Amino acid sequence: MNLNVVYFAWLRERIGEPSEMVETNAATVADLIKELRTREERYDLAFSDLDAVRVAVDQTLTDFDAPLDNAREVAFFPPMTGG
Amino acid sequence: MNLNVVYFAWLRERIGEPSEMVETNAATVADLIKELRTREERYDLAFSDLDAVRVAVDQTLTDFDAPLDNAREVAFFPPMTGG
Amino acid sequence: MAVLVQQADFDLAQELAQLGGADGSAGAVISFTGLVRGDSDLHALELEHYPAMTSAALEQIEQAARKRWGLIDVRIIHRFGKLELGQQIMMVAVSAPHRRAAFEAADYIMDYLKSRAPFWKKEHSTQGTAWVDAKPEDEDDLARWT
Amino acid sequence: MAVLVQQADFDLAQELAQLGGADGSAGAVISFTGLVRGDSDLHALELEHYPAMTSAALEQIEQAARKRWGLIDVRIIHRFGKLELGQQIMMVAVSAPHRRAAFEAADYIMDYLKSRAPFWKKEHSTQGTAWVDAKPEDEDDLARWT
Repeated sequence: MNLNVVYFAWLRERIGEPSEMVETNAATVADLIKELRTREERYDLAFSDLDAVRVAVDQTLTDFDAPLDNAREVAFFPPMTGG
Repeated sequence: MNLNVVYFAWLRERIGEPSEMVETNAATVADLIKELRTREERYDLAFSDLDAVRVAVDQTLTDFDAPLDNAREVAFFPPMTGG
Repeated sequence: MAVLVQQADFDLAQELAQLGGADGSAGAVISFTGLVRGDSDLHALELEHYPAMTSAALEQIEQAARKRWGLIDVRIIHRFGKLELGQQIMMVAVSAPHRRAAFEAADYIMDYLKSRAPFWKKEHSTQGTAWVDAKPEDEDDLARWT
Repeated sequence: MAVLVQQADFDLAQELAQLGGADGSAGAVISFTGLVRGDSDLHALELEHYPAMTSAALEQIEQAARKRWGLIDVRIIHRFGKLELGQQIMMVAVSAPHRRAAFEAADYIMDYLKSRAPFWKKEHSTQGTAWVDAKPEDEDDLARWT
């Protein structure tokens, strides 16, 4: 499956890209993170503290257990600071 | 002592005057109310339910036990409904 | 800082423009406006007040809130007289460094205006006129702050 | 009802003028404005957001508040981009029949905007730049509404 993976705030800065297409067979968000961390050190570093990472699948906030079937976009970001 | 006694809202309407000078020796607000009630039926009626009456002495909210020495103005009114 | 008691209408935008804190000291500004709301047959609200006492009562409420929450600025305007459906009755505007202080202070000021500012409301409706009764909850609201 | 996500500034007075409820249905109108506050050396705030998600997230918060408190109208504007000291970051305006509903709804919307709207703030100061961390209290604030 081809996923659009997007990053915001310091995750974007650490990974060095605002978004990228990822070819993956990951079943869940957690699997996808595992896969990304094996890629390069900048990914490993960005995802080293998962307590500080939030995820949205297809623009809906969810958790790391969320399945990725039919997903088109996965976004990673720190806790939001709106308002 | 000469007191300016003022009335607001339905107390003003029942008594029929917005204010009046009262010559009295009442020691407390409660004494003053007792005195007023003996005057005429409209006073007796206006003060028949003291739970519904509030008092300010010299523009400061107080209670019926408040002394009147050196007081210049006593105001009677229902619970306030500002805002 | 300003407390105004007046018959005339006010311009909320103008009041907010005059509120202190726009220099970077305030992170939060809240305004509350009370309007004449039309239940059933109501067409106007008449506000009576105690002129000799009103401003001092409002200032006391304002000072207490300012001190308790470290507010940057407060503006209160309360009208009296006969007001038609939809018209502005009063406004409170506060500026504070942080959001929570601004919310609590505005809420506090409204609770105290309700039960400790010497105003009385009379409803004019097709049924005639009737004084608005204070609600038992109004006193409970005050107890939230003690 | 309106939710706007924009880089441009907004005019609070104009937004309030467009808020529904001035026909006598609203008894209470509240506005909250968030401003860039200058702690020590801060001179600007940069807001990043998730364009594909932001409007939907704000609308969800708005709908939930509208339903829960029976609001008459809600307007939310949230800016992004680089904002200087003292500038407006966002606003929420609500109108409701009664005061308590207006206060609670505005408070609720702010709590949710804080932790559930996809914005991230970066402080620009004389010390350089730093992402603003979410506070543990922000999640506690949300728990107030469940």
